[in-house]
Amino acid sequence: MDIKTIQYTPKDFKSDQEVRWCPGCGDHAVLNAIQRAMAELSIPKEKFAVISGIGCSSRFPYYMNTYGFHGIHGRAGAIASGVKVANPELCVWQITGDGDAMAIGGNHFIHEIRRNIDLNVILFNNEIYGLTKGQYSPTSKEGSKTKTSPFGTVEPPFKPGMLVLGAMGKFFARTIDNNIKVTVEVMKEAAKFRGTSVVEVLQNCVIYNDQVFAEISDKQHKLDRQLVVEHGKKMIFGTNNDKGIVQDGLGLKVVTIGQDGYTEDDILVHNAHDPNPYIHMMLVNMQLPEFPVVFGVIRAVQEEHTYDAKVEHQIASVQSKSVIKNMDDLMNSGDTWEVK
Amino acid sequence: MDIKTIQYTPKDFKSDQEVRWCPGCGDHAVLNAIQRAMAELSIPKEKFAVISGIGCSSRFPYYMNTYGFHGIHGRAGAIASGVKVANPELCVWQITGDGDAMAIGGNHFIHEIRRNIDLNVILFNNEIYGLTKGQYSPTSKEGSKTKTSPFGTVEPPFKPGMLVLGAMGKFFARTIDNNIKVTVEVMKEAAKFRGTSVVEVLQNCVIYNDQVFAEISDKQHKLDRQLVVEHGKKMIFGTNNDKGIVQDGLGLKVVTIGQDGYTEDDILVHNAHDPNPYIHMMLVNMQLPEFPVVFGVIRAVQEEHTYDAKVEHQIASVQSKSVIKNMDDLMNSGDTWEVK
Amino acid sequence: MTKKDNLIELEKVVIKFSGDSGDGMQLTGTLFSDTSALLGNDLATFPDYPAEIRAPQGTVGGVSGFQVHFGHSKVNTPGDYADVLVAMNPAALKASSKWTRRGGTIIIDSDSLTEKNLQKAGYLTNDPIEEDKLGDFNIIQAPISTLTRETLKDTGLDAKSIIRSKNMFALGMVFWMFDRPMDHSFEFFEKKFKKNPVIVEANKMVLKAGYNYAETIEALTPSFRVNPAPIPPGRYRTLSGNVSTAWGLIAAAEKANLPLFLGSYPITPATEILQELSGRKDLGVKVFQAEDEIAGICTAIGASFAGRLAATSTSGPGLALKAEAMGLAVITELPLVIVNVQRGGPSTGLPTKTEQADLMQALYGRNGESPVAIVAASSPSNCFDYAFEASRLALEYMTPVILLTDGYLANGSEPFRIPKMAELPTIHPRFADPSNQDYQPYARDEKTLAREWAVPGTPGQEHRIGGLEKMNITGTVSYVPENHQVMVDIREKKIQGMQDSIPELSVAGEQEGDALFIGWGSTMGHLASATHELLNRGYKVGHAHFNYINPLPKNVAEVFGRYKKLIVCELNMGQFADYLRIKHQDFKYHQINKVQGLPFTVQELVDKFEQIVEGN
Amino acid sequence: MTKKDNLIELEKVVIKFSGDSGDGMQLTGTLFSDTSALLGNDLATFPDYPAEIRAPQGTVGGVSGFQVHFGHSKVNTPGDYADVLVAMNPAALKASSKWTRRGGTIIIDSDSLTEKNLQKAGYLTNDPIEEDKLGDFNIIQAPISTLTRETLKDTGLDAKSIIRSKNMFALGMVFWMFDRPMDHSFEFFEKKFKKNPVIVEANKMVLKAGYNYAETIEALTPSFRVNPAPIPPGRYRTLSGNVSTAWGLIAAAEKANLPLFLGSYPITPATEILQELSGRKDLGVKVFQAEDEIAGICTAIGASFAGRLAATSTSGPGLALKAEAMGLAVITELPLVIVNVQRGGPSTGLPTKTEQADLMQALYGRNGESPVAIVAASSPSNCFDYAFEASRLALEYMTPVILLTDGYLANGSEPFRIPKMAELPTIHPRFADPSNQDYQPYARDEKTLAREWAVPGTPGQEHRIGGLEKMNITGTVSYVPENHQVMVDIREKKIQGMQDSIPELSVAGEQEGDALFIGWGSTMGHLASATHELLNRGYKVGHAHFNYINPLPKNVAEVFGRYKKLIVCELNMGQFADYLRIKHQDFKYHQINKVQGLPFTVQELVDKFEQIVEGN
Ligand SMILES: Cc1ncc(C[n+]2csc(CCOP(=O)(O)OP(=O)(O)O)c2C)c(N)n1
Ligand SMILES: Cc1ncc(C[n+]2csc(CCOP(=O)(O)OP(=O)(O)O)c2C)c(N)n1
Ligand code: SF4
Ligand code: SF4
Ligand SMILES: [Mg+2]
Ligand SMILES: [Mg+2]
Repeated sequence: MDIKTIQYTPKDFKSDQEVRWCPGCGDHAVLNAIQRAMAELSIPKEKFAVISGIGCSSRFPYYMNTYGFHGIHGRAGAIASGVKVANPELCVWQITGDGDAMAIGGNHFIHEIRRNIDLNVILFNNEIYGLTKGQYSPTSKEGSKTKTSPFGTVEPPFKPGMLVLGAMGKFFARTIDNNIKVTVEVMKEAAKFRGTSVVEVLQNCVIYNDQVFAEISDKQHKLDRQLVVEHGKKMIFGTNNDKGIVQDGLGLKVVTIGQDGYTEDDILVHNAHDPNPYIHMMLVNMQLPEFPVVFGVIRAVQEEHTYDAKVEHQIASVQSKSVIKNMDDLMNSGDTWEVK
Repeated sequence: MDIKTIQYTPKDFKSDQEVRWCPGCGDHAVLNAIQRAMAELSIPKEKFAVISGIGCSSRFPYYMNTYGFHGIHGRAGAIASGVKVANPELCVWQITGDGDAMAIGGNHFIHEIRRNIDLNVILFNNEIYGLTKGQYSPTSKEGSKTKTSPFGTVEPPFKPGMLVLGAMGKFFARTIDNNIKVTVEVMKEAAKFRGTSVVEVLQNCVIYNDQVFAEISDKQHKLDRQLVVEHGKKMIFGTNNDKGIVQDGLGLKVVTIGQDGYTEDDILVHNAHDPNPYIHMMLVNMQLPEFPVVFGVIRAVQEEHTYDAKVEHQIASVQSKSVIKNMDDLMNSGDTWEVK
Repeated sequence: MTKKDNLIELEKVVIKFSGDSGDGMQLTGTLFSDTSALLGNDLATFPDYPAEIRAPQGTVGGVSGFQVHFGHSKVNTPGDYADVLVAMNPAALKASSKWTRRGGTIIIDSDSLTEKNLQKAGYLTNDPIEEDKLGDFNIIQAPISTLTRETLKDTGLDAKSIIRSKNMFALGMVFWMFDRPMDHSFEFFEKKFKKNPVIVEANKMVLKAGYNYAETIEALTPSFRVNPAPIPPGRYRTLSGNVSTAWGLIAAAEKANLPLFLGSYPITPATEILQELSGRKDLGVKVFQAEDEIAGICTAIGASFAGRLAATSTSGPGLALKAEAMGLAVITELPLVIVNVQRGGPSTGLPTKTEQADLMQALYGRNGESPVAIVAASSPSNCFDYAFEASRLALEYMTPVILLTDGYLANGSEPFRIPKMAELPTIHPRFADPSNQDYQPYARDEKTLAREWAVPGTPGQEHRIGGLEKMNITGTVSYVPENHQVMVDIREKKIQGMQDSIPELSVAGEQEGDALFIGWGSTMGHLASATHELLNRGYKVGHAHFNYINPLPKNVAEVFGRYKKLIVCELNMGQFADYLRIKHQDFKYHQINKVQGLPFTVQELVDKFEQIVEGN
Repeated sequence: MTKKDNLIELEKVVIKFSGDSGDGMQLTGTLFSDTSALLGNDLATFPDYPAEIRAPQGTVGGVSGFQVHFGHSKVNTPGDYADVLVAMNPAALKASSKWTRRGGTIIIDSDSLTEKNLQKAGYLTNDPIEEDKLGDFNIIQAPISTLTRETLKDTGLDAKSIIRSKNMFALGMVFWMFDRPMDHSFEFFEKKFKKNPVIVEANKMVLKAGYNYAETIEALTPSFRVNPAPIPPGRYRTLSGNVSTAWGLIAAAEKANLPLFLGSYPITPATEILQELSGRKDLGVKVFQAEDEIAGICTAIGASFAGRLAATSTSGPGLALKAEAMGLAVITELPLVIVNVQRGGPSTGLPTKTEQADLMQALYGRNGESPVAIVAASSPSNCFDYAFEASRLALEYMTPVILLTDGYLANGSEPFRIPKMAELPTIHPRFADPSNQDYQPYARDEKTLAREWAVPGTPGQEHRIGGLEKMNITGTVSYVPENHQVMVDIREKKIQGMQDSIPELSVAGEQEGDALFIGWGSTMGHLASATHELLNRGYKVGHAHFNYINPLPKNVAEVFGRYKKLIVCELNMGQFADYLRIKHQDFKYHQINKVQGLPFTVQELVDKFEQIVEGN
């Protein structure tokens, strides 16, 4: 992708369409963060293509002053794959919801990840179907009472990060709508990563699932409940910056530096580049109250080539060897005969 | 499910239809093994429902003298889910191929696993589309030359076990077509497990992908290349029964007992019941030449209730409390008025 | 014959509540219509809301409306034009005044007429009345917001909660105008806000304040009483089309003595069927909220194989996704009810608007020769009947059946005469005799051609079915050319054979004459009203409405032959007309079509009818 | 007029090679037809194999056949009945003898006539000739297996490899009968078994042995020479319908100066299109083997949005799965070619058999009013032309176009006259001027109504499209009722407007008269032969064949009006006839239909024609 030095402001990425999400919806903040991230990426604006499915979150492309495609429900991943493979010069963003990506679109989601196409997949996880007015989704916690589960759901949810890693994912990050700083940061990292980068955004739906993430985002306890990881840095967090993650047998646990004999040296350094997914999974799975919830880039394993690049290479390599250069050549190759 | 003491022989499960797979196809052996397993399970024959999609392997139901449904491509999981939830008394087996389950049927596959419906999913993985005559599948190794990849594929494959665990799977086992003993054993374990049990069968397609698993099944090296795990037993293997799996930092490695100071005591005991998936994933991921390939029941974490059972419980609990017992009650409840 | 400008039947009244999405118009409208229903009025309602969850406040795009038509004689439609419009803000006025009867009454919250609001609504001046030329309307400018605030200033409620109840002020005014009692609303508040007695009290206060205000100002349109309609005696309740559909399915399951299974995925405007059935655990309904529409229908097919009454519900784009699996149900000859609540297309189209454009898809949207039975409901309450009927046909003929409704029926509601279950016909699924040890899956009933259904779990009837062509009777896989032809013919004959078990087509109005209005599905009310009007104008016109699409009733040609002109009216570009050209080619069909996401208006039907009939 | 029993045109010959799936009949047939094509014969072939990869050996279900019809005049079909049948075992005899012309020649491997084999094939006695009443056929019992073994006994090859080449013995015999040279086959062996000279030699030896044996025994049907057909001069090659389709797409991309993108998922009988294009990396073709059909079309839609010539290929059940996404392409007005290779339905149906029963699905299988253009190929080689034409219409009109072929065309092959690319028309996609800074996505070309295509990456033309209804010209989301009607009308008008850019319908045979044979797609050859025969019999018959389905050509009514009777022939239950009833209701249509997974036979067409025309 062309990286020129162009000066943009977030406003350059705003379309003239009025933003129609509910006041207070988490989507607003993510929109702003992505516009900021894009402005800071210095990629020519016309190279951005923003592809979505259907859902509240999937209205996203209309609010972006970029090339955009509001697709059909669940198919954002397939449409985005087509755009990117057809033209790898484009910087392709896929905007999708927990229903769009993990219910109806589950198959395209796991396959784009497996193929490792160079896409930025932003998954708005509000643990509910917003647009259709409040039915449970594949990420709704078991027992959730919603319009289609008046007595509570009886099915365990997916964890997006687990599914991504199970599908051989190379990049997974997590953020939360009201943490603009981390959101801007992971969006930029996702864009820079060559391969399918999945960013899960914990997003509050004020109308149908208000406060699902309240415990995590609670201002008072935020620092004790959120661990923002960074590659190469120790996994330390807490209001007093004194808590950290250490190895515990074949697993991990939280300790307090200075207690039980633990010193800063014991705290693990985050290695987002580890090709093995096991520790990344442990980070993905951490949950309150035993653990903090992990934000930031959890996994970023750069492969030499992405799917779309490999397609280009294979074509170039075949073409460099083939004597068939055009249709005339092809049609006249092999067994032919002349009728006079 | 009713477990009566009934005496069956494998022949009781054979239908009168001629088996039409290619001579030498791995499917034959699996058919026989499943018929044997079923005979040994002592479940009344009429309680078996065998549901498949489309593919060579999906012809399976026709050869079984049980209730059977040869569905449409990729939808075996959804049809089977419907059968089981509609009637939890049935013992439902889903027969599917790597294309059927992991290409077109990927979404139903991960969702049935997530829901943990009590199904036995037998995944015939021959790393190729057999029925359509030899195109690559989502499990074909990168670089595979097939009818649709004359220059080699450019996409990394799924590992079925990884996807199962990523989808929060509770049961995963692996076997290979020519190991009848292990196959019969894991089939029985899968049937007894309450929840979605996925059994990956490495299956040789003699016509379109012959010998893909030759290295693993090679008679001479078999014992050194296959580790058959059993819950509660040490993970020991090898021609001389002297190799084993030990912990190595946050990972695993192979050692030889009696070398480098390792004794039998160091060898890890397989814990299929560990709710954490990390070690199970390491086992799933082991591959030649560094590691043996792992067979047997790798993961079997029994939950208290399966999806289908929870549905029954919820209905029973609502019914026990509700005053509405039939449609007359419902229609006359709430605001109504009389017109004379 | 002269054309009349005013079609409003005076014994009926149309009221439209119109406001911002956040203004609670749906609730306001529902309270009004429920109250009217309890008084014994016949009625029809039409909620109309924006596609966005929260469209931008104060703009025309964000207006949410609820129209109710009630009266003491049969009410067929929610009405074309409102007699009374309640507009909570300038945007509502802008959006709805053109749908108000010239000379009608408009109540508007005068507090909302601020410069900013007027601008947002797209007014260019500060005088919306002048700008929209509403001079000859009866305009009532009431300071609704101020009065609401005033009413509640001592309750201790915060400003937001206070202003939220201004809709009740408006409702109070309308209650006074139409002499409605407030007790149903009071009961409703008590139930709904059980845990918050302050809110209960506040709502009551505001409702009464509005009522009282209306009485006080006197400037109102004369209050008049609408007498109870002469509808058949019985016990009634109000029901929306979607709930009515859901209930029809449960009723059918009860009469077939089978558990009901629904496999479905949410989609507007069909979601309420899924929601209603999800709540019916008390009646043992199993609902599987699937990962997508394909899984929705495939789980239902699995449940049908397992011996249950199985259904799946969706709207247009979802029906497209179910096409392949429907073919599987066709070839395996399994009973299955597919409910399609049509909405505006193509693609995502106009998801919250109504349309009848999925007819061809329902008839032909599958690979191969793949016939299914199709029925269509024509009013919110008869969704119950046709959901029941679809189930009966599916179970007795062993075949998938599509039930077509649409957004207009699904969201609309009307009084529903509660049937006694004992009076509904028993449904006889064609189960194999469980003791038959010589079971043949495709052994057929001579009359219905239904194959035999053996339920997994039955000893000795183990068998295999699937999507490959099957040998008739034995059900083994067959590539025999002649057998394929036989099976293709049987599948079609089975559907057409249902003609023996469905009612003949009947005609309302003149039984022969100048012209026949032909319609199907949700246009029934509008066509009935138009027919009524045309009869009044002296035309010899009949109205034939189709609820059975495939097969068509037996006597269609006989009926059509009695009229000089046939006029097919549909909310699409002529799909039913084209289907009639296929099935009854010998007749010439005129068409009245509209694809605007809206129902017909009676006026346009009457106008176009006159054009066609006077045309030559 | 008397009915003749024997319809075989003597200047043409039909040969059928029939054997077990493992017997290499497809290769044998291909070598024979390629050799004949190189000699300048016109020909048509029809491979016919079982659905199972390896159906049980020796049974009728496992028989694989390859029929070739060749001659020195135009060959339209692979022929109804074989003049010469090569049967490698009793099952092949059982399956194919009834499709052999009475009095024709049957070569059978006498070594295969063992009791066990006869039983497996379903013979009740040990005398198949007597049992199947083949007395008046010219039966040649040759010990083919023994002779093959004998020929190769000194090569050192193992028994299995030896017996595998017995098909070449049979081929050698047929080569002798029809005086074909062996050098093409020799070259083929040399290329194919390059790494194994022993096998090359062995195959040559066996082929020659068969040739020699035929010469020796003399008991053969007289060898006769088929002279080269008077087909238009030019350079030729043999091409199957699927490869021809793939090439048509690449040719269109070249003439539009765009890269070609295919998103597809394997499905019989369409897979070879995907396979052929996967191999065309030399021409820069990008192929995305998707996870399913939905991803197949959606990646193609993405590629189209990105400014490429995008296509997707499938068969019936896959088309059903693509329905929803096709609607998206319709409403976004993106160019897209959807190739549907029809097979026997419904559902999985008869996957390896041919049928024309997806026509209605192609026309109507989507939600809402969702018109697409449809073209249909009618011979293996003109699949190229119609793939090209589908691409042209898609790109110049900005719309999805469906190309219908079927299993019969897809697998069949015939000589293909190689066009010069320079002679093909240039395709002009409707790109927006990249310098236009006032780009409007739905600004339309006056004539074609095509909207403008702006390619992502172009500065200043950033825009958004999607599945919600769009305002005409500007392309913003619109719920305005009148705009919806406008857009519905435009989408339909755009398709119908293509009438101006497609050829008129032409008629072969009599230009007016008793009756017109009407067909579409792959039945062309059979209808042409039947017409020819009927003309010979003195009927005033014409043959109109449709390659353009939607829109229909302009002059249809004019053409139809010239005949007393119209007879629509299709391999379905009357879908095109029904479509004509919609589009041209004023005519009465007779029908000849067949749904048996098989093409028509000329004989049955002639018979049914006579019944209809003499009927009254
Ligand atoms: C084929 C199809 N099925 C169903 C729908 C209805 N539908 C639209 S969005 C949606 C789910 C939205 O949930 P999610 O993806 O989580 O997005 P959110 O609204 O929560 O941002 C559903 C079920 C549709 N538009 N199309
Ligand atoms: C909707 C649909 N798409 C595609 C096909 C064609 N098809 C049938 S089986 C198959 C793949 C088979 O592969 P797999 O599931 O691995 O089974 P195997 O034959 O290898 O046992 C495909 C692509 C189909 N029948 N239906
Ligand atoms: S419904 Fe929820 S997710 Fe949708 S816009 Fe409103 S707050 Fe956001
Ligand atoms: S093609 Fe392969 S998988 Fe299919 S039956 Fe033959 S050997 Fe088995
Ligand atoms: Mg959501
Ligand atoms: Mg496979």
